[in-house]
Amino acid sequence: MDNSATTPVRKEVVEEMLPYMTENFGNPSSIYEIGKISKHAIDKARKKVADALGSEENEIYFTSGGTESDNWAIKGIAFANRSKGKHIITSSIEHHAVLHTCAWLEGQGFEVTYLPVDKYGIVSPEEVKKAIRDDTILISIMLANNEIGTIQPVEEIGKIAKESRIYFHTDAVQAIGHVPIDVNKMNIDLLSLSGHKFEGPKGCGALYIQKGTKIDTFLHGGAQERKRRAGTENVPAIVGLGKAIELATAEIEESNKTLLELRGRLVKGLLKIPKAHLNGHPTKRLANNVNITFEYIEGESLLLLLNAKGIFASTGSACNSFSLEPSHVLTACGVPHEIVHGSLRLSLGRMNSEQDVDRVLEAVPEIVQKLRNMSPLTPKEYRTS
Amino acid sequence: MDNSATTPVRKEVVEEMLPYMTENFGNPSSIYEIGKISKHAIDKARKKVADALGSEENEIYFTSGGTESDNWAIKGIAFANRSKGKHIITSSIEHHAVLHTCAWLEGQGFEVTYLPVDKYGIVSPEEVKKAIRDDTILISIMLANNEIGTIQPVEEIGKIAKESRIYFHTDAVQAIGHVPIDVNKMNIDLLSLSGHKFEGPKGCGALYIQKGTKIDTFLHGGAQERKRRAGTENVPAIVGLGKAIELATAEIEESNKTLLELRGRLVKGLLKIPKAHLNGHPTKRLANNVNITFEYIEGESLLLLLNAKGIFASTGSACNSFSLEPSHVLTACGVPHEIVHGSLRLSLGRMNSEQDVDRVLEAVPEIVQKLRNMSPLTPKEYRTS
Amino acid sequence: MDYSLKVMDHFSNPRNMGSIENSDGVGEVGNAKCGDIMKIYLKVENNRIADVKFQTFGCGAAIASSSMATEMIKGKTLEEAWKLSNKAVAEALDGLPPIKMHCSMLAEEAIHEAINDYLKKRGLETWDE
Ligand SMILES: Cc1ncc(COP(=O)(O)O)c(C=O)c1O
Ligand SMILES: Cc1ncc(COP(=O)(O)O)c(C=O)c1O
Ligand code: FES
Ligand code: FES
Repeated sequence: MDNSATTPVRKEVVEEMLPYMTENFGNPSSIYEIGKISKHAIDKARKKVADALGSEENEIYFTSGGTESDNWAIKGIAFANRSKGKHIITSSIEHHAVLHTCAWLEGQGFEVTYLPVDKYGIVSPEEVKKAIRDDTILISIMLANNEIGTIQPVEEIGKIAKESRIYFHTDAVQAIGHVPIDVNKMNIDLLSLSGHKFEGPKGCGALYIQKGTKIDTFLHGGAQERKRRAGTENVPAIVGLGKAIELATAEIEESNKTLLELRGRLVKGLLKIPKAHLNGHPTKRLANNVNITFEYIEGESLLLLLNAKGIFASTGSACNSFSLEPSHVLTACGVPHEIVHGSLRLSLGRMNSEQDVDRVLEAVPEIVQKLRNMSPLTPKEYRTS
Repeated sequence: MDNSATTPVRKEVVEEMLPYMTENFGNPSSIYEIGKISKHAIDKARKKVADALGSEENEIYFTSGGTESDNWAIKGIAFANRSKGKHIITSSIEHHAVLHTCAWLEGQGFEVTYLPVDKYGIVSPEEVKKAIRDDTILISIMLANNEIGTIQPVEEIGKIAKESRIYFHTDAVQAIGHVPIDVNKMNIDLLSLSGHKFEGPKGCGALYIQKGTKIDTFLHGGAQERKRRAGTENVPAIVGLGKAIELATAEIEESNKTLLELRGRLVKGLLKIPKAHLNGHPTKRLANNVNITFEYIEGESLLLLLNAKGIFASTGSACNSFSLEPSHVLTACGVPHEIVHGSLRLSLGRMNSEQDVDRVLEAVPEIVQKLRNMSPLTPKEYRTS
Repeated sequence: MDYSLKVMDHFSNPRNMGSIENSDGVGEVGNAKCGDIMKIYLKVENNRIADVKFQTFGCGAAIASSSMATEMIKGKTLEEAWKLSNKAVAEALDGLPPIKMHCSMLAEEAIHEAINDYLKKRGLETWDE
């Protein structure tokens, strides 16, 4: 249950990709034809991405993933509009691909406002408005958060950005296949997505750039992607991404219905454990996301015991991160330091069933209890031994 | 015969990649184990790349391709060493991934010297030495050129860079599998490579960064690649690249022997056509590269007629480029404008045989004659109708 | 390049290729964009184009445009031939890739040059674009 980290490539997607890796390559004498076949395959995939976002085809650029899309969007706008201003607005709960990019830009003389969020992890459009300065050139607020699943009021923020003639970028990496998107209705100028988050391939993503947007190239070189993103096209991956987004988008409604039921069951069951708290917003959240904190225990040990039972999950605990910093997202939501340690993220996928949920509901209370009995922080009344 | 543009993925390589796309993903309950399997697979691939370059494993970083590696190397060094200086030395025959990156940096206040080449396309180490200034922070000279195959005196240039304590980057995208590489012996600080040029997958490359090099991160975000290159790892592609470089490196000697014979036959045959000239150096060139100019004709029409006979090639003609500019490489070698138009690049691969060469030698003279008969530039003595 | 079947046909089997000795008008133009060259030879009888030949140093689109354009003006009056636009040539070829539209300009311009050359040789006033 860690589908927000990465998803397996869907069977139908692998099937679409394989010919572009093997057969079509096996016959060098037909390479010229392959050139055309590949070009058409890329165009078809581009159309599928455009359809999923409500954009034009020539507003879609393929990249190597969500990270590159975020880096390109933010650095590209920053450098191209430097003469207009040097101020960027983002939130404190963005993915590191946005936050670390902004931090690097600060080193290059840009100024960044990191907006706070409320206890549910929601950015207030009012705060966005207040943060706007004469020299603001970009607002970057994610569509849905990867840790707590909170969905932001992107349409309202987009409207504010539009009224102030400031570019608006949204990291939609976690939203594809869960939240219906219409870039025009939502006033989005730039949108990042990543294939492997919706059962597409790793190493392939896309950036939507609204026509007329003033943005620098990020990967300089050959004339690929209409001269805006260089590098030999990763044809099989692009084909796979197209297929995956088509399927994921077509199934949003149905999938959300199933996921909401599973999520409800999961949350209800887990909150029966004493001193357990739901992180993020109760309803404005991705249908597949559950994030719960159990007081007195530490997340990495929780994960390990769950793994032993074949359940894979994620945590915001400092012990489980390379930096030994607790989750910046939960911290921004005001979750106290000691409690962040005990957070557990479960993210449901298309393949999960009620049985899977029940298996988790059986395993977690036992494990939490075991760890609580071990912890010096646990008050007597929550110990069983 | 266009193996310098891209190669098909080798059978053995596809076989290594497939498990990481399909089976291993098919069983979500084993995802934790997969995590470990993937990590080991990446480490194994990293070792193979390091072995091919004579470097340490922890000096290899996986990227999305040659373009990203070039962009990272150059921008990363430039931004990280700005306080030391703002001058970069490169050559006028680099790939666009280097040249366009340098041009962009010029817009950011850096200064770039584009060294000339001699008529064979060779950069003189003496010229490099002369171009060095107090504020030079980077020298970037490619190992082998993608159009004319010229191999540069990289070891000498590396020595000069080292003596002057200037970082030295080389674009080795075309050299892998053709030129034996030892980054220490050659005094290379940064080296770019790209999987699909040696029968590995597209969308995956690597950058070698010598330990202790002061370089900025280019793709900011998660903590992947020891916090220096963010983005979810493209596991199947990385595995494929590792396998491909292992095979290509092991076979250099044998493969070059075969290729040199084929190349000799091809060049000898093509130069029998009157008013045909070999571009690049007669011997200091990639064993698989042939680049010949036929006066009075234009390259795109030559390619099309060759394609009709199942022979795929490439040209430096302006008509065949998106920019309608003739090859900057041939122009830098002093080939006159009209003559650049008639250039033909044939790049041999592991799958090419003597028969293939003979097929080319049969087709080309006829086609050249047909086009010469059509051209207003052809003098009477070279017409047959 | 994504060329139509018609382009490939006219490119592979060009019509009216060659030169005309003792022609009545010759036009030679160069392409500012890519540096290519086209030459048109006219034989004129009673103000009509009795015969036309071309020579082209250029890409597939340039050669196909030359072939198609000469086909289209053969037998036409000089006025009719003058009016042939590069767009009409491209359409007759079932379209050209956008980046190759300039190649069909070569044909239009070379025909204009050839007609004016004919007019000049006759001591007549040349025509304007
Ligand atoms: C919200 C968000 N943005 C960006 C990324 C980066 O995507 P990728 O790892 O595919 O580059 C991720 C995933 O890790 C994410 O969840
Ligand atoms: C010399 C050289 N450098 C860089 C590149 C860029 O590599 P890629 O297209 O894999 O990003 C290429 C290939 O196109 C090349 O030949
Ligand atoms: S106690 Fe070991 S990392 Fe926190
Ligand atoms: S004649 Fe040069 S592009 Fe067509």
